[in-house]
Amino acid sequence: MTATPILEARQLVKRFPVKGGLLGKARSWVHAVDDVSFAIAAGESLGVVGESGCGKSTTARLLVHLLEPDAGTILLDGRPIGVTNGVPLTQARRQIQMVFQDSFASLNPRLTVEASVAFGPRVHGVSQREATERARSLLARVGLEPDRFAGRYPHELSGGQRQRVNIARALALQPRVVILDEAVSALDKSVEAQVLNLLLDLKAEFGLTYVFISHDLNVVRYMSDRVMVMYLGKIAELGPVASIYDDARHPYTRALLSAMPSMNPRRRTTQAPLAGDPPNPIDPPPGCRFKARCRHAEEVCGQGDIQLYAAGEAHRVACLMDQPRAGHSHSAKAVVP
Amino acid sequence: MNLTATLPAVVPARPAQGYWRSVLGRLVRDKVAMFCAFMLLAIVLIAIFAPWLAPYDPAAASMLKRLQPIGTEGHLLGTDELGRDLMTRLMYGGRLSLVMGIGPVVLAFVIGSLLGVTAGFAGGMVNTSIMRTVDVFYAFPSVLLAIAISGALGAGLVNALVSLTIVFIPPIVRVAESVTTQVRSLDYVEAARASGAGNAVIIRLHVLPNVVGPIFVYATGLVSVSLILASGLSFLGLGVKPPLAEWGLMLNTLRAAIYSNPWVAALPGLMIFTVSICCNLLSDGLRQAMDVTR
Amino acid sequence: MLLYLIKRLLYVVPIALAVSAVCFSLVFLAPGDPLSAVLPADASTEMVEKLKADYGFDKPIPVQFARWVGRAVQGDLGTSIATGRPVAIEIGRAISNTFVLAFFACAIGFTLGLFFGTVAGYFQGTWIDKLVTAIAVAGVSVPHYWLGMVLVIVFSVVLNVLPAVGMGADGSSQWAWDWEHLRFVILPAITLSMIPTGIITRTVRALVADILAREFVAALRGKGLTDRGVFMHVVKNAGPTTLAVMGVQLGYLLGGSILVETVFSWPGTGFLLNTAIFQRDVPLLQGTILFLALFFVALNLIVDLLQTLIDPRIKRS
Amino acid sequence: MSAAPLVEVRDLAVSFSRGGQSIAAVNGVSFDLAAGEVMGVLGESGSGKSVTLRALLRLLPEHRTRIGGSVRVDGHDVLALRGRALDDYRGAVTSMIFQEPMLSFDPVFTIGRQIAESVKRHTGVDDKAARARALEMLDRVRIPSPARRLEAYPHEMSGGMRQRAMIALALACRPKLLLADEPTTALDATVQIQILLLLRELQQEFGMAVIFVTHDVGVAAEVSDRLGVMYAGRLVEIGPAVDVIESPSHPYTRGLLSSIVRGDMRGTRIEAIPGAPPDLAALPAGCSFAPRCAHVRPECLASVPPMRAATEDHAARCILVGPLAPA
Repeated sequence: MTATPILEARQLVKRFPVKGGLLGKARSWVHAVDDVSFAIAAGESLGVVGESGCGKSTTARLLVHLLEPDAGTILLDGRPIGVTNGVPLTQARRQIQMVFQDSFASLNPRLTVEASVAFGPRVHGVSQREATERARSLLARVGLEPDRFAGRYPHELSGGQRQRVNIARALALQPRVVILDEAVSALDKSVEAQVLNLLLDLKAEFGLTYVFISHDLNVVRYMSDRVMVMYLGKIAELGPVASIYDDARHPYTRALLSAMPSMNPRRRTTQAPLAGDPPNPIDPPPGCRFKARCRHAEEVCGQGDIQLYAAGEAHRVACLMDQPRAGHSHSAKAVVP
Repeated sequence: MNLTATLPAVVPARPAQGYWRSVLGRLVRDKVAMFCAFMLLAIVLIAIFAPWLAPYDPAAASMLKRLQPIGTEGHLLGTDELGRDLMTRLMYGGRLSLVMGIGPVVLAFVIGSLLGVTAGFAGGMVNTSIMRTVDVFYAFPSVLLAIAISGALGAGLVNALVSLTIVFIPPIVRVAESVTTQVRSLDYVEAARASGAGNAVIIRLHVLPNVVGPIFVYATGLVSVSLILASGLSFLGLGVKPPLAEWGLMLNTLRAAIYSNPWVAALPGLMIFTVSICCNLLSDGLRQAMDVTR
Repeated sequence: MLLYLIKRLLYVVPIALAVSAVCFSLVFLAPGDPLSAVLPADASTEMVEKLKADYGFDKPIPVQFARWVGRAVQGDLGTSIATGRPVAIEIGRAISNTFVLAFFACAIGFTLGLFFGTVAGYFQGTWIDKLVTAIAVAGVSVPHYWLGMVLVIVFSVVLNVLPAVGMGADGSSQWAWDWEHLRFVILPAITLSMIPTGIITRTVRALVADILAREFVAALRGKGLTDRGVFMHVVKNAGPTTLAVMGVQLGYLLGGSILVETVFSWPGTGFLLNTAIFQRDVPLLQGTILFLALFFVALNLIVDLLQTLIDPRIKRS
Repeated sequence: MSAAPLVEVRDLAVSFSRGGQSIAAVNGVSFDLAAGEVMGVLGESGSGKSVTLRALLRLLPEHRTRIGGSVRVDGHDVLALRGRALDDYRGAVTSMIFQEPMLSFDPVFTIGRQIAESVKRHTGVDDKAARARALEMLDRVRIPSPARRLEAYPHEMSGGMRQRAMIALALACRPKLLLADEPTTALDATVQIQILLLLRELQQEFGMAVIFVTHDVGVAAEVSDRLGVMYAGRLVEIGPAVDVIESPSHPYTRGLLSSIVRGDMRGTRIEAIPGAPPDLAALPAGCSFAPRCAHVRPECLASVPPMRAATEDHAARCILVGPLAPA
């Protein structure tokens, strides 16, 4: 990419202590996000997929600065956030907003819908009248007629309606980037479809950039321009949506894709691509995180850090099989793109 | 697809209303709670207006009319060991008993919430130091702690208030801390933080309104304990001093009379029991009314 | 598991020290200077000097505290002003009587509480539940010292079937397991059992109702377990919490029996405390409270350890 | 089908009372299921699919629920069973696996004990034989090192392993009917497919009938021979899974299938169903989908349309279906 990315993560690391030692000292660490770097161009949608424990939600929280990374930097328009000479944190927060999975937990039960949406602008110094006005027009925009819904409390709305409020709330600050963390996962399919349509409309209308996090590969494919596949805190593969879905290189991505139900009773899945569950990211061994479940794993996979390697234009894979001269028996077949 | 077409077909029938108003709405439909609230209100009013309502002077003793039984003419509820009218003293006694019962809980609610919310919101070292201190007081059975402090301080209204307040702070801190810790990690607080809101705004708008309810309900449940303990201190001679009228103290001084006039001697305790059970039932009703999941 | 045990044991040390500090500071809460608080009014000059030296009131407070703790560890809790006997001996005499009373009160309270609570939990929402809940609310709302008086009025004054005060016919303070002594313990034990009955009923009711509403109970029924089979699961799940509540209640009974012991003139630690308060006998007050509080700390430790033993979720993690 | 079906559900109706209101969760569901057949039930939240399933095992809270209609499973009049007879039916004739395996095991008993308990209850064998059976079942569901897992507590296993153990428990007494309530919804994608394949394999091996409730069309397509679609407490369509998915007859089924993103749909709009499902406390008199239906006619609002056959074994509850449909 030649243009400066709107949002960029450089070598993000986040670890959580597992309590249990004497005097409450951490004995081991959950490596939630481990050396993750990626960049998002303005107007783009980056899809993030992965199973539980892969670090996709932690990444989201790092991007909106709800968590502080243990190492690494996040850049907005090429300038680091929250450091001297960088973008001030409040500025960054206005520009990067987030929609959470649990539509109920993410609304204050003691505030009306309108107050919740108006809260952000109020914090940033917009007058009460203007903030309310903005809230009402946004509620109307997400399909909730303000005269009927503005004065309601969250428990008086359905799940789909609450998620619309959350979207309005995120948009109230007129952000440029919206992080959608499993934002439609808890909704019924027919409601999910309505909300996905709404999200695409809003993106076009406000020129938004999306980070769309989901475990549903179909939805990610529909929503994203590029897709990032994560496994146990690391990026497994990153590339344009078409090449990820049609030409997946990482064995984990291929497993994920072939684990999708067929949707066709005449052509049912006959073999599970992987055995067992994804392990916990507690003190993972060195080398490729996926090697314990990978059928191509060789001794060399357990040595050193596996870096992302270019497997095509804008397509990066963290697998030795795609790296020439990496020492894996399949490496020989890999070609320099 | 047209966006207005996505408007849901079904909207809840009831109009939008504030949380506390809906709680009140549910509470007034609870017959038991309303009866208790009425009883308490009556007792409080009688205590407040005792000087105008009581038939006699609470200190007017009469050696001739000592320990009259219930139903005596002129003394409907009998007289005490000094011949003072019992109904009068029960009315006046409510003043001190209620103050000693409710006062410590109110004080502990304010101080305990402050400490607990601070501990829960700040976390880390602040949390550890507050909560470990609270643990020490938890190592005493509550009655014992009240008696230890009162016993050392000596008798007196203020001393009793102080010792009871100290007893009720730790449990309120614990509740406040745990509720705050829960609320702090909820998505809407995170969302507010992600909007760039500072701690002060988050506490005022997002934390306090959501933690005050549970702490308050818990505190209302302590009123009955406080009432019993306060009167208990007076009963032991650690609360107010004679000749003041206070139900626990009256119970103590009348105790000597249980052989000659047993039922009169039991009356002050009946008052404590009535107030205490009403407080408990009202607190239970409030807890149920606040449960939005129902 | 082992690590947890060690942690739990180590945690008792600072708590015990802090509890001692609170008890120690009671001397300074008392009005007047601390020396007068630990001295009888008619103390001779030698005695004043001796106590001064013993307590070291001229030394800084931390040193005083250290010496006080040092003596307490050796079993020396000072001398009672009222009786002139060592506080430790006074406590030793009284504590066994308090244990007897607490034993009976627990027996009554725990049995009723467990029974009522389980029944109400199983029949949640029915009239049985409402009745039991009413009993429980009454149990926690009743001023037990007053209930004691009412029981005395009914059974001693009006019916004259049970003794009103004391723990033996001849005013003795020596317990024996015979009817003569049992008669004396009935009323105070019932009185003291009211609060644990109420609290355990409430706790167990909530626990049982909560467990019965859990998905795994549906799964147990779904595999054809009989009601008795399901009940076994409910018991094991409710066990740890119930045990903890019972432990705390036992501690409260020991520490909170002062009012009931006063009403019934039961010669236990509560009665001792009452004496200490009235005679302004601060060493006795301090010593008794320290003893009871440390006992409560130990009790909590035991309950915690027992809980770990019966709950596999803690045991294996 | 010539032989008597294993399961015969007729006009099943379930309502709950809540806060003075009556919630009509299931409103007249009828279907048959042959021995060894797998039926998928597809529906969104509040469609009554899970309630129907629980009614078949009588797991709904007795005092708050009213159940009408009839349910016959393998000759048992399920709704009339009482006491011991009900306990004998549960787990032996019909058993169930649940959505959240962590919540459906008792946390303080070992997995082995919980399986053995069921075996002992229904076969009356001794402890040792029951444990042997439990071990055999853990092996059958391919849990690695089953002997060690017998002694494990639920929290010590991963989600996929727990669901395998739940299947072992459910099949330990060789039931004729297995009820599956969204058993893969809480699992990760790569684990979900393992469990689906395992279920399919064990179904063939044990020859039991299965009713598989899910909200996920893909999952339903993987396991079902026949497929039922539920909406607002009614079965609105039922037929061979291939037919229902490839040529849906009910407007709701069509809407549901078109709102699901699949394959490469980028750049096209999803055809979502407008609106939301009706309030179960105040169902409309006619077709409950009518308020959201693009083809609604006055007749739809008057009364609930009957099931109409589209083909021999494919029917839908819509007046526009079948040869007699108004033009």
